[in-house]
Amino acid sequence: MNRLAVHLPGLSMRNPIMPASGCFGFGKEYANYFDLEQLGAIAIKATTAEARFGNPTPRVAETTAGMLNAIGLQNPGLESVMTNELPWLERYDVPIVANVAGTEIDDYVATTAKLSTAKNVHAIELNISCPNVKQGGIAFGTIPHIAAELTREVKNVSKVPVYVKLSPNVSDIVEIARAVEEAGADGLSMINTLLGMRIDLRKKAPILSNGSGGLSGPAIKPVAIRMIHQVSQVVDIPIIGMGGIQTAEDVVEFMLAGASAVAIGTANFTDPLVCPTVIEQLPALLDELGIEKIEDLIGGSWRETCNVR
Amino acid sequence: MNRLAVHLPGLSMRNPIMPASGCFGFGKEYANYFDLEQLGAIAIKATTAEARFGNPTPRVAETTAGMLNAIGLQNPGLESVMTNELPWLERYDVPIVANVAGTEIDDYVATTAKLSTAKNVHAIELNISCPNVKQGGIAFGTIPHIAAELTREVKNVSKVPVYVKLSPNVSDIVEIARAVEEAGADGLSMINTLLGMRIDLRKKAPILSNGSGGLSGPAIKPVAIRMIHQVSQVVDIPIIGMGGIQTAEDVVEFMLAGASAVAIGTANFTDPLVCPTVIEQLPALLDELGIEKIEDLIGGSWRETCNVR
Amino acid sequence: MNKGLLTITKQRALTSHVMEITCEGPLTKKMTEPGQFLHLRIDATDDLLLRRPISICDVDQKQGQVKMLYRVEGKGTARLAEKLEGMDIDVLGPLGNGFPLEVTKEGETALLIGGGVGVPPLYYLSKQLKAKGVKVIHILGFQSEKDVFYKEEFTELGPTYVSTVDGSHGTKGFVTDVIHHEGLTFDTLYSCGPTPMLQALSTLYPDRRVFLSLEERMGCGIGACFACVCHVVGDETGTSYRKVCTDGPVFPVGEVVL
Amino acid sequence: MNKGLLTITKQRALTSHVMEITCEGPLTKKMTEPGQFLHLRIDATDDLLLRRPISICDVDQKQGQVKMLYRVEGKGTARLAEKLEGMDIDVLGPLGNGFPLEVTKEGETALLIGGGVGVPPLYYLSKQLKAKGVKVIHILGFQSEKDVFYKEEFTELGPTYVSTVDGSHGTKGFVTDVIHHEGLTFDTLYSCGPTPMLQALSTLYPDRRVFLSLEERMGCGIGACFACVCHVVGDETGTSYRKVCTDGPVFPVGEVVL
Ligand SMILES: Cc1cc2nc3c(=O)[nH]c(=O)nc-3n(C[C@H](O)[C@H](O)[C@H](O)COP(=O)(O)OP(=O)(O)OC[C@H]3O[C@@H](n4cnc5c(N)ncnc54)[C@H](O)[C@@H]3O)c2cc1C
Ligand SMILES: Cc1cc2nc3c(=O)[nH]c(=O)nc-3n(C[C@H](O)[C@H](O)[C@H](O)COP(=O)(O)OP(=O)(O)OC[C@H]3O[C@@H](n4cnc5c(N)ncnc54)[C@H](O)[C@@H]3O)c2cc1C
Ligand SMILES: Cc1cc2nc3c(=O)[nH]c(=O)nc-3n(C[C@H](O)[C@H](O)[C@H](O)COP(=O)(O)O)c2cc1C
Ligand SMILES: Cc1cc2nc3c(=O)[nH]c(=O)nc-3n(C[C@H](O)[C@H](O)[C@H](O)COP(=O)(O)O)c2cc1C
Ligand code: FES
Ligand code: FES
Repeated sequence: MNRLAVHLPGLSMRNPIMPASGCFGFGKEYANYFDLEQLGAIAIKATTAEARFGNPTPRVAETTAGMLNAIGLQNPGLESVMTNELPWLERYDVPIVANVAGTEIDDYVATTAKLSTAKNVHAIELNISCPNVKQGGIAFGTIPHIAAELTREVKNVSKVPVYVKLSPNVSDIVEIARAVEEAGADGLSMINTLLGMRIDLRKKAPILSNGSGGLSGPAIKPVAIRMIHQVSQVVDIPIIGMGGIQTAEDVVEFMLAGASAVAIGTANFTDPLVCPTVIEQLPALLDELGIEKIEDLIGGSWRETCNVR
Repeated sequence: MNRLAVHLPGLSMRNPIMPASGCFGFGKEYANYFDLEQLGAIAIKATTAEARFGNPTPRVAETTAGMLNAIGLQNPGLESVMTNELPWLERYDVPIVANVAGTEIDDYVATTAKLSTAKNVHAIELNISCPNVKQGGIAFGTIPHIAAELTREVKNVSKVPVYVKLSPNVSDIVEIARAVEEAGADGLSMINTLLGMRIDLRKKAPILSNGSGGLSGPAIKPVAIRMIHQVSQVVDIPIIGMGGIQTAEDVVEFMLAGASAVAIGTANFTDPLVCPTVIEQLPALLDELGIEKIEDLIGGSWRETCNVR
Repeated sequence: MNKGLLTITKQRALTSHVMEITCEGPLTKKMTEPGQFLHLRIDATDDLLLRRPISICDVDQKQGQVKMLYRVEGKGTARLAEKLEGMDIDVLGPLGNGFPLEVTKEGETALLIGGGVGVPPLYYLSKQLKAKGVKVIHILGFQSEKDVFYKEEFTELGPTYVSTVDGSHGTKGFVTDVIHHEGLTFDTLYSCGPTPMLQALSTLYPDRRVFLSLEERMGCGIGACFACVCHVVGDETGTSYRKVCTDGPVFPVGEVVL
Repeated sequence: MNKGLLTITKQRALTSHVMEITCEGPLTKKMTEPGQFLHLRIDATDDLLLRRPISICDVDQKQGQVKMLYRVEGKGTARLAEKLEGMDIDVLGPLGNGFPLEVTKEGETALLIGGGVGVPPLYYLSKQLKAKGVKVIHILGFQSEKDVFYKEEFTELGPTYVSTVDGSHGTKGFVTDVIHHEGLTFDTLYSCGPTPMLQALSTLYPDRRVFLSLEERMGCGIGACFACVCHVVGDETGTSYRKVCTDGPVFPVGEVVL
């Protein structure tokens, strides 16, 4: 028995750890640091229908216990991901979660239709934090019926399960989660970054040339834990948890909150070996906590009949 | 000329620094550490119509670069604040910002009607992050028309200017800010805490007995800066900025974002002398940045005709 | 203003998890009351935002030195354990109300009961009681033999009994088992330790001269934030309270709800 | 896998703001290419999350030592400046593509132009060029006399000119003023410094053998996060890019948009 294994729609993972989208490129760089086959899955960088350059630099800024990014979804575009990036990843026996972004529903649909046919893509992750051009730039993920419509259309064409990645910048995360579940989402990813800004005192202007950016890292962990705790109790689909994870303890905290698997983002920049290190540390921590199989942790902070108490 | 002076409705402040509500009690404890007359103003602990005990303990938990609190608005109630706390503070020549909380609009109205008659209360700060009992516990501050109604009713009875303290846990902070401005708010305070949670791995339950709590401290600073930057550009009323301030540099960053004064919360626990220390450090920092009067900083990161560039 | 820097002069491990740290600095002059605590800013980085409350274990007024014993529990105490001699720690304190000495007269017997890291503050208390001519008896409760510390130090001051949960040292069981076993009596009982222990003592001696030191998660440590409150026994309004940081940490038995 | 610990063996101030740090460790063996950089995790606390990129200034392969010079700029470099001998730093590197040595033949002349903290990587470059029989000339640009560092070190390798913005040392003005003033010529020009300086050199010598080292805020430092990209000159699609961390930091003139 593999006590670290977790099972989610489309994703049979040897352990609950995957690098988070946008923080691991398409895997090549980190392959110089460790064997990617150690990972439970890999969430690749957001792919859009066309190649994108993204925002002007500076694109990142540090904050206390966090960072801001405004990369602007730079990526080589659907064609190149299909012909270059995904085939390269086939050398590893590890399921790929393909993150999809766009500015209109049709973008998402077109990209998903194709990406979901790739041999090693086992799940689609919809990045609904992108600005919706038809709605004047309001993010898809902040309006329940639009998030639902997007989910429904994408589900119609996807060959693999669809995870919807929720934006935390909302008044009521439960409302959005329920809307996308009802629209057919197979799972949720949460959370994407919080919107933040830093200002350069000397230039008297925001540090990021985009002005604001997405806040990630340990600073946001309590917000992620709270939202996962809330949402996991009211939806029946599994959650991939993320937001500030750095250690095996953090992984357990996310799973107790209600996550079925986790993604590690920013911490890869601090330590390129963070994913294999966390995976290695998990068994000893489970022993210490008296947990046999890691799946027994899921929702342990609220599940009445939880077999871990 | 006092180069640190700032002028807001009801508040003529000798400097832009006030301790934040709930983080300074009613001043007595910190008076053992420094002369409160050094402060620009004091925001006292939230007052409710009746005395409240608040939530069971544990009420605080540490997070990376932040803390969670679920005090539950413990306070001695309106009567006691009027007869004990405010008169004690009269010995200091410093304007008091009286923070008001409640569970129904009538609570806020009754409390404001009385508190705003106190000699040293120069402004009311409406804490609209409280759960609204009539709306099934949804916070007043997350629904624009309810926030506006509350503001309007309170403005009707208040003898002093009313600042509305916005909750950051919303999809669109600008919408709420506009709604309360239209309803007559004289100023805004932002931001209150983000909702967060931490889970104890050994107990397999949230650390706070209330489950979730409010996240404050440097972790949330980028969110506060972003929201103030957004809101200050679209409203005509001044903003008291807060969220993770610890240093004179932080104060300048908030003012460049668009705040006209600031409040310091959590940092008082780390260092009871943080307010006087920051006040003392401001002039040298202004010199370094080539700023004559601190008011010249307000909105400096976006104001076109800003005289600080 | 009880705020200042203490300089670490020595740090050593007493067990695999408990450290003894010795510091010096002018603030020690104020540390005269046993049972008070210090609120430590472990270091100046922003990821540890809150101070940590640690009891005063012993003060040498001549040398201007204070000792604290602490268990390496989480992030803060782990980082404290890495500090080296010569480094400074930013301290608030002494804070709170300690154990009352005056209630126990010369010639009377005081029973001091500590559990785990509740043991340290009793040491300074015992020294002061003994100096005053009070007969001191100690019961120290630990999990297991390997967790026992300061047994010799207490034994030098008076009879000292140890209980361990697993029976690997002294009496098997809890501190209350020692009381019964040994038939110990007292004029005043002073105790510090986990809440279940304090509850057991309250149940045994609801009407005796008993003082209990409480623990609660703290924010400010000085009475401003209302993080550390407890209910008052017999309060009908439900709104009466005591703050552990300023009204306590020591309370007479029966005053606050445990 | 270019990751490991370096141990600090020495740290000293060169000016009021610039520090020289010397470290040793097995990783130094790989540090053979001038112009590469190290990505430093200043310390293990969570409030500094990102690594800091600092150029390799000199390597002593016999001693297994590497030197870096850095300006105390913000939180991270300030904390680095507090580190003591014997402490370890977690390092990724050497990273990136450095200055090409092979393009400059024995007997040719190389002009090395550095501005501020762009000066350090040119030192290791100059040593290697000189060892190869290339004639090296240096121009170092600073704000003011008090900011000048490493003038003697460079002078030992070849003629060294200094410019200061305020004229308090060497030529008043910019490094380009020195070129004109002294009528300097070269076969290869290598430069590192602020973007306006690199832009001025690109404009002067668009078609010459010129190599420029760029600076950009970084996340990963290894090519995965797309924080540090720049546009490619003449790219019509607008989507071509180079990453400063892996394609650079050194680029031939005219390759990327400055
Ligand atoms: C009045 C008082 C006196 C104390 N005296 C001692 C002593 O002499 N020796 C000793 O070993 N311990 C003592 N404690 C407990 C000690 O404060 C905690 O063990 C310590 O704060 C844990 O910090 P950490 O960073 O290692 O743990 P973490 O779990 O990382 O701490 C996170 C947060 O929780 C708080 N916290 C965690 N556990 C406790 C606890 N048991 N009590 C209060 N706050 C807690 C921390 O202060 C911090 O704010 C005392 C507590 C109080 C209230
Ligand atoms: C390839 C490369 C080589 C460098 N070599 C040197 C060198 O040899 N000596 C030296 O003094 N400096 C060098 N720098 C600049 C150095 O990285 C920054 O001065 C340093 O990161 C500032 O960190 P801080 O924490 O002190 O400042 P903060 O402003 O607190 O840093 C906040 C964040 O911004 C980033 N940042 C701030 N300024 C810069 C900058 N100018 N360039 C890149 N990132 C920045 C930091 O890395 C950090 O992520 C180099 C930069 C690059 C990209
Ligand atoms: C540099 C960077 C780029 C990111 N790019 C993407 C992206 O392309 N698509 C996406 O859904 N999320 C993206 N994210 C968000 C992360 O996947 C993750 O949800 C978030 O950073 C929180 O996790 P962390 O705190 O572990 O980083 C990005 C985050 C960072 C820091
Ligand atoms: C312990 C604690 C109690 C608080 N109580 C109140 C309160 O009673 N009323 C209120 O409006 N805000 C309250 N706040 C929020 C603060 O006033 C402030 O808005 C927030 O903490 C962000 O600032 P900071 O990061 O500087 O703490 C409280 C915060 C803390 C940490
Ligand atoms: S810790 Fe703040 S009131 Fe006790
Ligand atoms: S810093 Fe991440 S790609 Fe260059």
